[in-house]
Amino acid sequence: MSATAVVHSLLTSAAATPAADRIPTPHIEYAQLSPVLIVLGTATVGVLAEAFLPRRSRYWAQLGITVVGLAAAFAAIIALAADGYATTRAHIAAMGAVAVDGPALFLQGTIVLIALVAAFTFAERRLDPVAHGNRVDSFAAQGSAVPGSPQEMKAVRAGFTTTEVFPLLLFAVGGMMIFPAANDLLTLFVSLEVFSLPLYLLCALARRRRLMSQEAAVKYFLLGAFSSAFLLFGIALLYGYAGTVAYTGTATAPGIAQVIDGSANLTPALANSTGNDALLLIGGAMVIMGLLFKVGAVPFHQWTPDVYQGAPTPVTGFMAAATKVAAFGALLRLLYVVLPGMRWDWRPVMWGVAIVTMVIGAIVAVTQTDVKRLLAYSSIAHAGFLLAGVIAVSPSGVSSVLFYLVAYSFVTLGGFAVVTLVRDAGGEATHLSKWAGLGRRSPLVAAVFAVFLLSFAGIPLTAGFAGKFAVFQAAAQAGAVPLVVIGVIASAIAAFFYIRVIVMMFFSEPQPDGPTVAIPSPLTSSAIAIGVVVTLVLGVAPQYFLDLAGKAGVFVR
Amino acid sequence: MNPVYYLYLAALLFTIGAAGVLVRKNAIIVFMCVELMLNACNLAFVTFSRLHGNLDGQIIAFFTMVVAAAEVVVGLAIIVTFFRSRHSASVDDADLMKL
Amino acid sequence: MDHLIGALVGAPLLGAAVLLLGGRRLDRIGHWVGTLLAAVSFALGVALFADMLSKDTGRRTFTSHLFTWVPVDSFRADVGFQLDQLSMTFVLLITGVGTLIHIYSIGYMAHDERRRRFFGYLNLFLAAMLLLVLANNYLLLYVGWEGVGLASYLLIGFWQHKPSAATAAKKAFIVNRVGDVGLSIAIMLLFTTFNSFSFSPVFGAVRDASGGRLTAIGLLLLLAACGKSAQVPLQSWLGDAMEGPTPVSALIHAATMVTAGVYLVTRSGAIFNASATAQLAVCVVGAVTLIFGAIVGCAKDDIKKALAGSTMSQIGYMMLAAGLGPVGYVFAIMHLVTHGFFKAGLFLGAGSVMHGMNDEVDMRKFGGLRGYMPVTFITFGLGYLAIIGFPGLSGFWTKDKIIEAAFAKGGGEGWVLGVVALIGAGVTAFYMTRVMLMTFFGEKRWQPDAQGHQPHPHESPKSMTVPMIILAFGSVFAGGLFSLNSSFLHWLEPVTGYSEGHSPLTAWQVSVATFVVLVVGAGLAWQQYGRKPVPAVAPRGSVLTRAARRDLLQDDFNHVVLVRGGEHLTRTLVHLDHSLVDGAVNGTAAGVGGVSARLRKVQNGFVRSYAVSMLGGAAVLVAATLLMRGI
Amino acid sequence: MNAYAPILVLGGLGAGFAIFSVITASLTGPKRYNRAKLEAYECGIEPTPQPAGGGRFPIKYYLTAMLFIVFDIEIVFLYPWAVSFDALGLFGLVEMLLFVLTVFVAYAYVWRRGGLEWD
Repeated sequence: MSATAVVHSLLTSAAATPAADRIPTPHIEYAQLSPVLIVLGTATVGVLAEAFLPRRSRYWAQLGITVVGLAAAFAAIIALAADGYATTRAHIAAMGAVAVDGPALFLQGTIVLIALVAAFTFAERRLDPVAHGNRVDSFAAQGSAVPGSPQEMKAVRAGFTTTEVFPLLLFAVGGMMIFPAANDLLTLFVSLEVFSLPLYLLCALARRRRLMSQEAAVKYFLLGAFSSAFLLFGIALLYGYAGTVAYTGTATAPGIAQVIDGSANLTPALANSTGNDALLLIGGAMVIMGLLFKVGAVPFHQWTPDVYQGAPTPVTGFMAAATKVAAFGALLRLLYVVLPGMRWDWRPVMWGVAIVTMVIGAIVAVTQTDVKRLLAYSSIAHAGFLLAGVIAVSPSGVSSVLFYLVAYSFVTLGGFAVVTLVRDAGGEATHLSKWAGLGRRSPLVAAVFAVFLLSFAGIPLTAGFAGKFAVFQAAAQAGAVPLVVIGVIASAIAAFFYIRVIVMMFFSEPQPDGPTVAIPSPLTSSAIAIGVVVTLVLGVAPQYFLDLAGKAGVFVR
Repeated sequence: MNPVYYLYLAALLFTIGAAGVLVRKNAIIVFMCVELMLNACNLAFVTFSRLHGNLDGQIIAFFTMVVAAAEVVVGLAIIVTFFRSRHSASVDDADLMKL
Repeated sequence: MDHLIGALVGAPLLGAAVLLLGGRRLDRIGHWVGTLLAAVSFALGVALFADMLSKDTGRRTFTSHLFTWVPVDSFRADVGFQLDQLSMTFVLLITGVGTLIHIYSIGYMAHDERRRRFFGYLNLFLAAMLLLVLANNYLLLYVGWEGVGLASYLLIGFWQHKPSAATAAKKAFIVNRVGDVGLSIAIMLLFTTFNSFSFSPVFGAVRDASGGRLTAIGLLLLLAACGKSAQVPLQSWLGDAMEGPTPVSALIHAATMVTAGVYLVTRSGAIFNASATAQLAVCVVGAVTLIFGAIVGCAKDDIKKALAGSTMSQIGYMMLAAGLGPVGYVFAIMHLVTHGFFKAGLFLGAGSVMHGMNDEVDMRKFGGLRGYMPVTFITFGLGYLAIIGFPGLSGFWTKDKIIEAAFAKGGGEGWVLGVVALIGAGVTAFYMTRVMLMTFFGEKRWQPDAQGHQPHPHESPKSMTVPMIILAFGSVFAGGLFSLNSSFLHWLEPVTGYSEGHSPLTAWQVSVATFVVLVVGAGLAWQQYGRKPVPAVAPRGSVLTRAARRDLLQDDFNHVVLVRGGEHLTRTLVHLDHSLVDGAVNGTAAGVGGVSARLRKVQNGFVRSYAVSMLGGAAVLVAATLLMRGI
Repeated sequence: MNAYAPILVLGGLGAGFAIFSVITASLTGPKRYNRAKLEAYECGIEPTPQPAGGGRFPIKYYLTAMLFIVFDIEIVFLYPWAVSFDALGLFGLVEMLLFVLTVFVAYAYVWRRGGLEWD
C-alpha cells in the first residue's frame, strides 16, 4: 500500500527517500470526467465574475456563464455517450472513484438539462412588480440583511439581487452529477455534501416571505446534516466490515461487492471483520437511510413539505427534480452494484419503505391546502413509486426508474414554474383557495397546470402514465405484485387530489380578490413549454425513450 | 488495549450526539451535536483503519474534517441569519410551516 | 414518404396548436395561417397522389410504422399510417374540399371576433380526419374518430351564446357517443379475436374467426358508423348540427366527417364480406335512412335543415352500396366523393344566400333571388342538377350505379332495395327542386329581420364565390371523369375488391327508370311550389308532413323510449348509487380524509420531532435488516 | 521503537525551545502592564462583563471565524502533500497548485465583496 509509504516517509523524514519509494502517479481520465469538471469550472468562473464584475453587469454575465457552461457539459456528455462510454467502453475512472457508464451519463445528462431549465426560472425577472425602477428575480436583495430592516430597504431600493445563486446552482449541479456516478463511499459522501450545502443556502434566499425561507433553510440544514452523519457512520461501519470503501474491485484488491459475495482474497484482519455481519447490515441500512432522506422517503420525508414550501419556488422546482434524480441514481448504483449480494436482507425492508412512502405521501396530500406543500407530498408519493421500480432488481427496473425520473423531473419543473406565475400582493399566491376559478381567468395557464397534474396523476397519454406503467411493470415482473397493487391504490388516492385541483381551477367561481397571473418572460415560458412538450412526447411516444433508458441501464462493475 | 473499545467509544459519542440533536433547543447546540456525530464517525474510521492495517480510514477522516468545516460555515451562516431575524436560535421557534 | 405523411397530418395539427395556443396576437393573421396550412396539406396530398400514380397498381399501398406506444406482452398499440388508394381518395377529398372551405370561411367569418379560434378548430378537424383515414390500425383510427367528434362538437357549438347551438352541440356529442361505444367494443372484440389492432393482420385472419364474432363485430362497427354518419337510428343529431356556422355544415356535416361511417364500413370490408347478416344490416340501415332523410328533407323550411336531410339520405345511398359488398364498395366511395363536391357546393350556396339575406334560413322568406346573386344561383343550380342525378352530371354517374348494384343483390332483397333506392331518387328530385324553387324562383317573400333591417340580397365576395365555382366544376364533371374507362373502379379495386353484379335490369333500363322517377319528382315539386305561390307561413299539412317537420318524430321517439326509459333506469341506479356505491365511496373518502387529517398532525413543524422520526426510522430500518438475517 | 526516536527528539527540542523562550522573556523583557495586557485574550471577545443569557456580540466575529475555519482547514490536505512532496513529484505539485488556486478564487470573492473589512 503506497499510503503506508507516505506515513513511513513522514516518520523518517530525515532519511533520503529512495527513488523506488516514489508514489506512482494516479491516472485521472480528465476527458471522461469533463462534464463534471466543466460544470465545477464554470461555477468557479462564476465566483470570479461575482468578485470582479461591477454589480449591474453581473446578472447577464452570470446567466450567460451558467447557460454556456451547462450547454458545454451537456455536449460533453453527448460526446462521451457517442463514443460508447455508455455501453461498450463503460468503465471506472479516476482510480476507482467515479464510474463512467450508461446510468451515470444518462442521469448526468438529465441533471444538466434540469439545471438548464431551472437556470431559466432562476433568471426570471418579470414576475415581481418593478420596485424602484429595477426588475428583480425571486431571490433576496441581500441575503444577510435582516428582513424588514433599514439595511434591507436600502438593498431593495438600490436594486440589489443575489446573483450568487447561479454559481451556487452550478456547484450543486456538479455535486449531483458526481453523486450517481460515485463508485466509492467516500466520493458518495463528499458529493452529497457538495450538492447539499449550496441547496441549503439557496433555500434561505427567497425575496418574499423571508422568515419562512430562512426557517426552511434551518430545517433542511439541521436535518440534512443529521442524516449525513448517519450516512457517514454507515460508511464507517461498511469500511469496518470490508476494509475498503470502493464499490467494486478485483479479487486481490477487493471492493465491498467482492467482500460481500465472497470472491475476495481475505487478509486475516478482514476475515475477522467479515465474520461480523452486524457491521455490514447496520452499515448498509444506515447508508441507505442517508440516501432515502435525500429522495424524501417515509419516514425520512418530513423535511420535504416544509422546505418545499419555504424555499424560493424556482429553487424548489430544481431541488425537487434534480435531487431526486441524483439520489435515485446513487441509490440504484448502491443497491445494484454494491449490495446485490445482500438483496434478501434489504429487499423486504425496502418493500416496507416503498409501501409506507406511497401510501403516506398520497394520503397526507389529500388534506393539503397549499399548492407547494401539495406538490411536496406528491413528490413523496412519487418517491414511493420510484422505489417500487428500484426494488425490482432487474434491467427493466433500472430502465423504468431512469425513464420515470426524466418524466417526473421535467413535469415538476414545469409545475413549480407555473406556481411562480400566480401571484397576489404578497408574492406568490400558493393557497389553494386562491386558485379557485383560475381556469376562467387564465385558461391557458390553468390548462397547462392541468396537464402537469394529469401527468402527476398518471393519466394515459402523459409522461406520468408511461413512467408509472414502466415502473409497475418492472416491479410486477420481479414478483412484487402486492407492491404494485398498493401502488395502484395509492395512485388512485393521489389522482383524487390532483383532479380536485383541476376541478377547483375550472369549475368553481373565481374569488373577487383572487390572484393575478403574471406574464412571464420567455425564460419561464420556455421552462413551462419544455415541461409540456416532455410530458406529451414521453406520454405519446414513450417507447423510444424507454429503449434509450434500457440501453443506458447497465451498471459497470 | 483492544482497539474495539475505541469503536464502543465512537458508538457512544454518536449516540450522545444523536440524543443531543433530539433534546437540545438551541440551533447552534443542535448543530454542535451533529458535529459530534461526525467526529464519532472519524473515530470509527481511524479505529477501523488501525484494525485493517490500511490507511483508507485515516484519509477519509481528513475528508470528513474538511466536509465538517464546510458544513460549519454554511450552517453557522444560516443559523445566524435565522437568529438575527427572530432574535432566537431555538429550533422550536421554527414552526411557521407545518401540517 | 414517412415524413410526407407525417407532415400531411402534422400541418393542420400544427395550425390548430398555433391558433389555439397563440392567443390574441394571432387574431390578425390567424385565418391566413389556418388556410395556408390546410393548403400545404392539400399540396402534400397531391404530391403523394402523383407519387402513387407513378407506381404499379399492385404496389400502391404504403404502410409506415412510426412508434409503438407502451407494448405489454402481445398488446401493441402502434402508431402507424397506411396510405392506399382508399385513404388517398379521402385525403384528396378532405384536404381539397377543406382548403376551399377555409378560403370560403375567410369571407364568411370576416365579422366574427373569434375567427382565429374558428380556424383553429377547422384545422383540428382536418388533422383528426386525416388521422382517421390514414391510420393503419383500429386504435389510431379511434383516436382520429374521437378527434373529429371533438372538432365537430366545438364547431357546432361555436356560437355558444345561442342556447340552441349549445344544445345542438351537446346532442351531437351524446348521440355520437352511443356510436363510439359501439366502436370501442368492436375494437376490444377485434383484439380478443385477432390479437392485433392493425388492418392487415386482422383482415388476413378473418377466415379463421367464428361467424358469430364477425357478425357481432360487424354490427358494432355499423353502430359506430350510424352515429358518425347520422344513419337511422342515430340520425337525430345532424339536423340540429346545422346550428354551426355554414362552412362547418358544408365541410363536416356534409362532405367529410359524416362519411367516416362509410369509410369505416368500406375499410372493414373483409369483416363484412364474411358476415352476410352484418352486410344485410348495413343495407337495411342505408335503405331506411335514404328514405327517411329524403322525407325529412321534403318538409323542412330551413334551407340548411333541408340540405341536412338530403345529406342523411345521400349517405344512406352510400351505406346501402357499402352493404352490398364488393359489388358496391367502389360506388359507395365514388358517390361519396361526388357528393362531397355537390353537397359542399350546395351548403356554400346556402351560406351565400344567408349571407345576403341577413342570416335568414327560412326558405319561405326567400324567393326570386336568382337575379340578385347570379353566381350563387348558377353554382347552386349545378349542384342541384348533380344531386338529383341529371344525366351527364356527377350524381347521375354515381347514383345510378348504386341503384343498379342494389338490384344486382338479387332475389327479393335486391328488388326491395333497388325499388327503395329508385323511390329515393324521385324524392330527392322533389325536395331539391323544392329548395331550388323556393329560394331562387317565384316572387320575393323577403321580410325584415328581428332588428327590422330589410334584406338587401347581394352577391358574396370573391373569397366565397370562388370556392363555390370550383366545387361546381367538381359537381358537373367529377362523376363523368370517374366513369370514363371505369377509371375510378380500376383505381380503387385493388383495395376494396370488385365483383360484377348480375342485375335483373340492364344499365340503361335503370338509367331510364331513374330519369323517369326524377322527372316525376321534379314535376310534382314544380306543381306544388312553382306554379302556385308559396305561402309565407307554412300550411298545417298532412300528418306525414307534420311528422316530417319534426324529423319524423325521431326526437319524440328518443324521448319516450330512451330518455324516459333511461330516466327510470337512472333513477334506480342513482338510488343504488346513493345507498350502496356512494356509501362505500364516501366512506372510503371520509376514511382517507380522516386518516390524512390525523397523519398531518405529525407534521408539526418542529425540527426535533422530525429528527425523532428519522432516528426512529433509522432504528426500524436497522432492526428490520437485522431481523431479516435472524441476528 | 527506533523509528519513533526522531519524533521524540523533535518533540523534546520543541518543548525545550518553548520553555526556554518563555522563561527568557519573563526574565529579560521590560514589564509594563496595562489593561489590555491583563485581559485573558488579546483578540476576540471581551470576556467580562456580559449580560445574563449570554448577551450579544457583533456578527463580524462569526464572519471572521467562519472564514478562518474555511481557510484553515485546507491545511489538512497541504500537510500530507508537503510531507511526501518529493515522492509525489510534478503531478502532486500541479494538483496542489490547482487546489490552492481554487482556494484563492474563494479568497478573491471574500476580499472583493468586503468580507475582510472589519467595519
